[in-house]
Amino acid sequence: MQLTIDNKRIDVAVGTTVYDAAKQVGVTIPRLCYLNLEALGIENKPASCRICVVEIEGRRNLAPSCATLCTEGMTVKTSSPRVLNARKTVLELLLSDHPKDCLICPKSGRCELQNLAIRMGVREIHSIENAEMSTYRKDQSPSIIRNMDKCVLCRRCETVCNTVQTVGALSGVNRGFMAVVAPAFEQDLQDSPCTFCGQCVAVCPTGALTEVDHTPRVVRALADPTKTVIVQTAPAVRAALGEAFGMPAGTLVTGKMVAALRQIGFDYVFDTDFAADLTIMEEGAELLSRIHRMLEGDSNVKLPILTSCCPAWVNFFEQNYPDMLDVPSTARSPQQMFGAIAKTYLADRIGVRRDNLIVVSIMPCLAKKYECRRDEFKVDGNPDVDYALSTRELAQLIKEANIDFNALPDDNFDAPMGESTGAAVIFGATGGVIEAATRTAYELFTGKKCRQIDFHELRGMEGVRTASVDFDGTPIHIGIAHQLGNARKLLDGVRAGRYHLHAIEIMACPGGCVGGGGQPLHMGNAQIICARQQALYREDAQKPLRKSHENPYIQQLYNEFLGRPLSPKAHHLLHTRYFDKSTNN
Amino acid sequence: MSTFKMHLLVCGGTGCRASQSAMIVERLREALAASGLSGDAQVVATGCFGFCEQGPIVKVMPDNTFYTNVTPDDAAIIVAEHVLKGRKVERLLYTDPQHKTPASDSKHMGFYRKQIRIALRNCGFIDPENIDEYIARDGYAALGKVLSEYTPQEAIEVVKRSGLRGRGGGGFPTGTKWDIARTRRSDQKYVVCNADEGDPGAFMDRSILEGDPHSILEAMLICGYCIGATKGLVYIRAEYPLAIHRLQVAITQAREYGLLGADIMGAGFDFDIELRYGAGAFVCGEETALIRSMEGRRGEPTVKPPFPAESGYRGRPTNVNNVETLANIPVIFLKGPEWFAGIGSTGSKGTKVFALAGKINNVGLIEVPMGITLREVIFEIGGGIKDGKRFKAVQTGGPSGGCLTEKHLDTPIDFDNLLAAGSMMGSGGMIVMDEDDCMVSIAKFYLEFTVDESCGKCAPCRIGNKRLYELLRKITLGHGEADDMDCLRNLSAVIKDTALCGLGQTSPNPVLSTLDNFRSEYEAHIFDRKCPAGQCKALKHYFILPEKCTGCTACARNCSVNAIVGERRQAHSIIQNKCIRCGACLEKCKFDAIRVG
Amino acid sequence: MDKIKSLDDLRKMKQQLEQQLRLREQSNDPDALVQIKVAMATCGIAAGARTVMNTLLERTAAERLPVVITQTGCMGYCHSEPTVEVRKPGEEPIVFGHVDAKKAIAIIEKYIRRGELLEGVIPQNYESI
Amino acid sequence: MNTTDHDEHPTVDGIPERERAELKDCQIQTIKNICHSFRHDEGELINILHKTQESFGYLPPEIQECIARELRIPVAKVYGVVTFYTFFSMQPKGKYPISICLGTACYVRGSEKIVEALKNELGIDIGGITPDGKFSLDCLRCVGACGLAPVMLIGDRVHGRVDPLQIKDILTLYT
Repeated sequence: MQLTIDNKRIDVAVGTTVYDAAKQVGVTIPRLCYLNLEALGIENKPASCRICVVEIEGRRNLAPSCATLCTEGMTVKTSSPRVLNARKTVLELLLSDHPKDCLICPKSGRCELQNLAIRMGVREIHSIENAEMSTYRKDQSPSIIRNMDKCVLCRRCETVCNTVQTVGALSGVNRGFMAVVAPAFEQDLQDSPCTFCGQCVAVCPTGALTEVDHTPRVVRALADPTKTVIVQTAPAVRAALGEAFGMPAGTLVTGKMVAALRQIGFDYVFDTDFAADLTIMEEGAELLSRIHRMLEGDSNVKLPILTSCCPAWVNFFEQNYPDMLDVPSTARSPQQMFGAIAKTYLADRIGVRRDNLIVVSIMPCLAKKYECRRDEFKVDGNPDVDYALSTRELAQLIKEANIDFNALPDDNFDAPMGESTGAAVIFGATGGVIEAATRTAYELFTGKKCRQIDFHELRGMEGVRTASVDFDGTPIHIGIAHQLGNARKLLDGVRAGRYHLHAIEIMACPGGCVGGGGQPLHMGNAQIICARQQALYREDAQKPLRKSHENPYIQQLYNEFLGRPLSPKAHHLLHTRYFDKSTNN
Repeated sequence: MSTFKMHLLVCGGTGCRASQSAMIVERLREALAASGLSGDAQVVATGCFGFCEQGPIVKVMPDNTFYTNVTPDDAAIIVAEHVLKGRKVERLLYTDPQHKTPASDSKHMGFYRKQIRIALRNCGFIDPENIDEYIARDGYAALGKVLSEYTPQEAIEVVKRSGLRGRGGGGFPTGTKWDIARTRRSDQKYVVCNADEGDPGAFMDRSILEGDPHSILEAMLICGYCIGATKGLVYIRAEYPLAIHRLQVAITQAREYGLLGADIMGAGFDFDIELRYGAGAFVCGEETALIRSMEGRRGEPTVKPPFPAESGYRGRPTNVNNVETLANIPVIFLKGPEWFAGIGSTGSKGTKVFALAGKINNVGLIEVPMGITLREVIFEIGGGIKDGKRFKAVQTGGPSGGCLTEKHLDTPIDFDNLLAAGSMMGSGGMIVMDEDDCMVSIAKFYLEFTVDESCGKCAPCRIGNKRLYELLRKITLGHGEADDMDCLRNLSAVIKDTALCGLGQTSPNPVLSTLDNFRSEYEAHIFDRKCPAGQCKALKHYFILPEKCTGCTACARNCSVNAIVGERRQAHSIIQNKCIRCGACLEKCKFDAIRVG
Repeated sequence: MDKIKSLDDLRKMKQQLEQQLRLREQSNDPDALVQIKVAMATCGIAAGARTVMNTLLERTAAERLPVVITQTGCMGYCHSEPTVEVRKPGEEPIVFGHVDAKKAIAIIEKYIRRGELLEGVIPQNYESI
Repeated sequence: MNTTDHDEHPTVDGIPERERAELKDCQIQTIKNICHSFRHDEGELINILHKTQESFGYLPPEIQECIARELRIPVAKVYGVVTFYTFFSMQPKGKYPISICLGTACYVRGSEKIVEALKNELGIDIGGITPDGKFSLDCLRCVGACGLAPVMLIGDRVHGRVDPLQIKDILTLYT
């Protein structure tokens, strides 16, 4: 159909919005609440901010271009004086109910509201002195800070929390001027069903939802001469950190990242990938033992086994599937395995007392901040992992340290806990953990060399995937889900007997950890997430060793310290248990 | 049984009393006594006849003779001629201005034809909890006619021909609305009756539901047949327990008679009706919000399109009509669309029910043909302004409407004229205001309402209305500044232009219409720091007239903030910036020396 | 009660019911019933219509008066609630406003029994179709 | 149910911080029955809340949680609905809840003065409850009795044409 936008004629397909049509003639209409989470197949389109309004001939009032479909012969003005005045007035209204502490706001510089104010040239806000602001109690959970004074009610977080993740921690509450998005009874997130997946933070346009910032405490520890500060970096970080320094999505910056961490002053720079290999040893052994028992006819065996690397997922099943607490693998996540080994084995080796050893992790994730605070992962109150920084915080720290990231030479991780195989690297992508487990489990199960290394049937972006891998005559059925909403679908399917699976991998975030809540914001852009995944698969392909059990330092760790997988010592340090956190109990 | 053969009714309304109707009563009684007729005719003072313009009024029963402009001196002649000799006093008879002939019988006076009850036809006439009385008054006959004589399409044609427009506020043609819902394909469609009457000061729908619930059920059945729906839902305010009760009774009775359920009247048409309750949210009168509320969710409106006719309750085509709209439907089929279209004005057919309230003598529910003037409604039917005060404005359309003033008194009331005058029909509340009402405060009152009732979804309504309210509040507190009026105007225009739903798009109307019609009042508040109506407490000034003050010190002793100074036996004065305007001094002064300005 | 199965059923029923009502409403028999309607909408009830209703019922029963008392909806005279309409056989209906228990008794004693009007009669000001 | 300690611990945003009272088994059963009568349909949430409030007088957190469990929906959603509609209350009401109509008709006939008089007389604000739990004070929009303006409701009883000077006398009717 044909229409006219700003005096330009254009043909568009039926079903095109005015916003998209305008884009086709080179006009980008400013907007705020709208967010297309195409990677998640979800559109947040409340049409409520009213910034993207345009004038349509014959229409009484202005139309929100994001939610108005083109019609034949439509005449649209995107920037008439009437539109400009309305847009600016509405923006001023939003600003009149927004704190003006932009200087110290965690979102400063990346805030969509601030960007709009700059774009629209707002220099003063025409509203009366002492205009009332809607203010709410601050809520600081271990992972996420809610400062709802800065909420613009775009509802993106509510959509993500309910529609994408089906967590249901957040809902629109109250009415009118005091309307806001909050947990039930405006309770703290910690008391709500929140899993700390951080996807709400990842889509928040303003400083209303931000992560708890641990960088000042890390810097303080680094400055303390009595402390030995070591750092571990999760696989997904290296695939996204470059974006914070202007590099295209999917640029691998492993070497630069190590160099930067060393320059910041960490005493040892290690890799969470090492612990990922360790995870495969333990989880793989657990999987095999359960499969063996099943094949021997043990009817009590819990299958499918569920991965337990993702702390948001762990929170999710503790909340929603209390009847299935003995189903997931008891293996701790790589972050926590790393911490446990660092504060025992490594501390011994380098001769540092536990309480003088500070373990920092760099994670694509906000739930990791919560995970490292869990009581199970403390010894006499001293946590195995002291601080978990997000990828965004690391980028901030690098900038603060005045490091020219792009010019850094590549550096290598320290031994022994910096060595890893390709299997560990792909932990950061959905399907990666199960693929890594398959590579090792196949060889341990069959006793044969696994010729196939790349299991393409386990990769991809589909929310719920199943595949069968032939373990030399024994078909092993595998399920994969990413995003908690898909996890719920898969789990409910298993419960209802629609799926018969041996092993399931679940990651809370879109695309796996690469799309984590602590990463540079992807805003639902599927291309960014896929590019990060591809970067991880590239690094995997380049590694000389690509199966976890082949990691020589892992072998050494078992020989010198742990004995064998699932040994009592391994159980003590590398496994955990789960709690019923449902509201039913 | 009667001992009196004749009754002389004398209007005892405020207007007539002001023109000596009490004296007329007295003189009539004297005259009757003098003629020895005290036992034959009785003189009674009545409530207002609502015809104050021609008052005082005397009506003689049983022959319904209607005398206007009666003076106490006329009492003797009325008794001598009419009561004694049975001859009407021609001179005092009401003269119809159109026909210039005296009307002897009040039934033939234009005034009594001003109100015609269609939607309210059974209210106050039948027992609403008895379906038999409804049936005796042709109840469910329209349904029977439609089911046996019309195809859905033909029936919708009838509604279209009647010219009926939605009475809920928007004025959308009802037949067209039905047709849209009819043409949608779906496994299930819904008929929804919007009984979430929320305009403060409007109670038409409540009265219909309480007085004639079956008419709504019948209309929903007809609508269901027309659009192809088998389920009806009434969304009703929880604040209306009696209406809910009567609807429940009516539904039960209709089911017992087989008028709801399967195969109604053997026509193979199934239909049933359930109730859904509102829970105190004005915005749920907006149809998309209403639908979300019926689904058990927060009543936040959604962008249209899609319209409910395409995707409504549970994603199915849904036709939403207001109570009063539905109440007209059975009559249209019984009396014919042409009859209905013969009532009213060019663009607005039929009648409209108004809830007259505020500073008016005859607060009440009236139903008048579209096209009647405000003057007729307020001064004739409504009996004029209470306590003989001066008419200032009438607010129509509730929080979405505006204030109409003296210059609009002769404008015929219909959808289009009210819109052109900066107000709207709304659901039919009419609040009359007199000289004591401050129009800035009235605008503030409505904005406070909107701020309270805004759902908070879209920014212009959530924040913009709050800012409008704050500006108005600032003005009524006497802190107004020169450009506040421009600010109000711009903000109002933008909110109208950008708000998501009907609530926000109309919420600035009370501001704009008072700015247009009472600009001088705003100016008085802002520039002179005065409230001409004397309503804004912050702008009241108490002062002492030195010539009247005796220096008794009563005021000073009773001033809680020591704002009054002066020597004993000398004139006192009030320190304005200390005064908290409590009014205590005014009460205590025995010498009428304290004034408020 | 039987179900109404067709338009014919409805028409028959209507005729029957109408006759019953007409008997009640338009009989010229001086001994026929007096009809009393009490407006029982929210306004009316709030203003005390229930008390009025009860008083009327009690008093007319006690005195065995030939009276039918029914409730009805809002008559529109909100300014004068509670309102009561009395229709004596063959006469125009009269609406009384601001009725309380005392006035209800007065209506029976003065108007119904003796045809004497009370102060504050409300002039009916509309036509109903 | 614990209704005494909420007065002592008000928090910043007005939601009383209190010991989460445990529901008694019979109370849980009442809620279950209500949910059951609506087929556990989340589309009937508002009807369910109406019925529950009818039974319990108000909707404290533990009741909302129970309803959420029964309907298998997030409690945040229930809370979102409860806070949207003014008819639902999370505070217990007084023995005699007083509601003053602030509709236009009542407003122009002076309902604001009634509010002031009641506030003074009872020593509580709108939304408050007297220390003895006897009266609570709220506003509402139009009960549709505009002919009697200004109007106030005490319990189910409508008081029309209220004069601020009568407040004291009216309140003494409720002892």
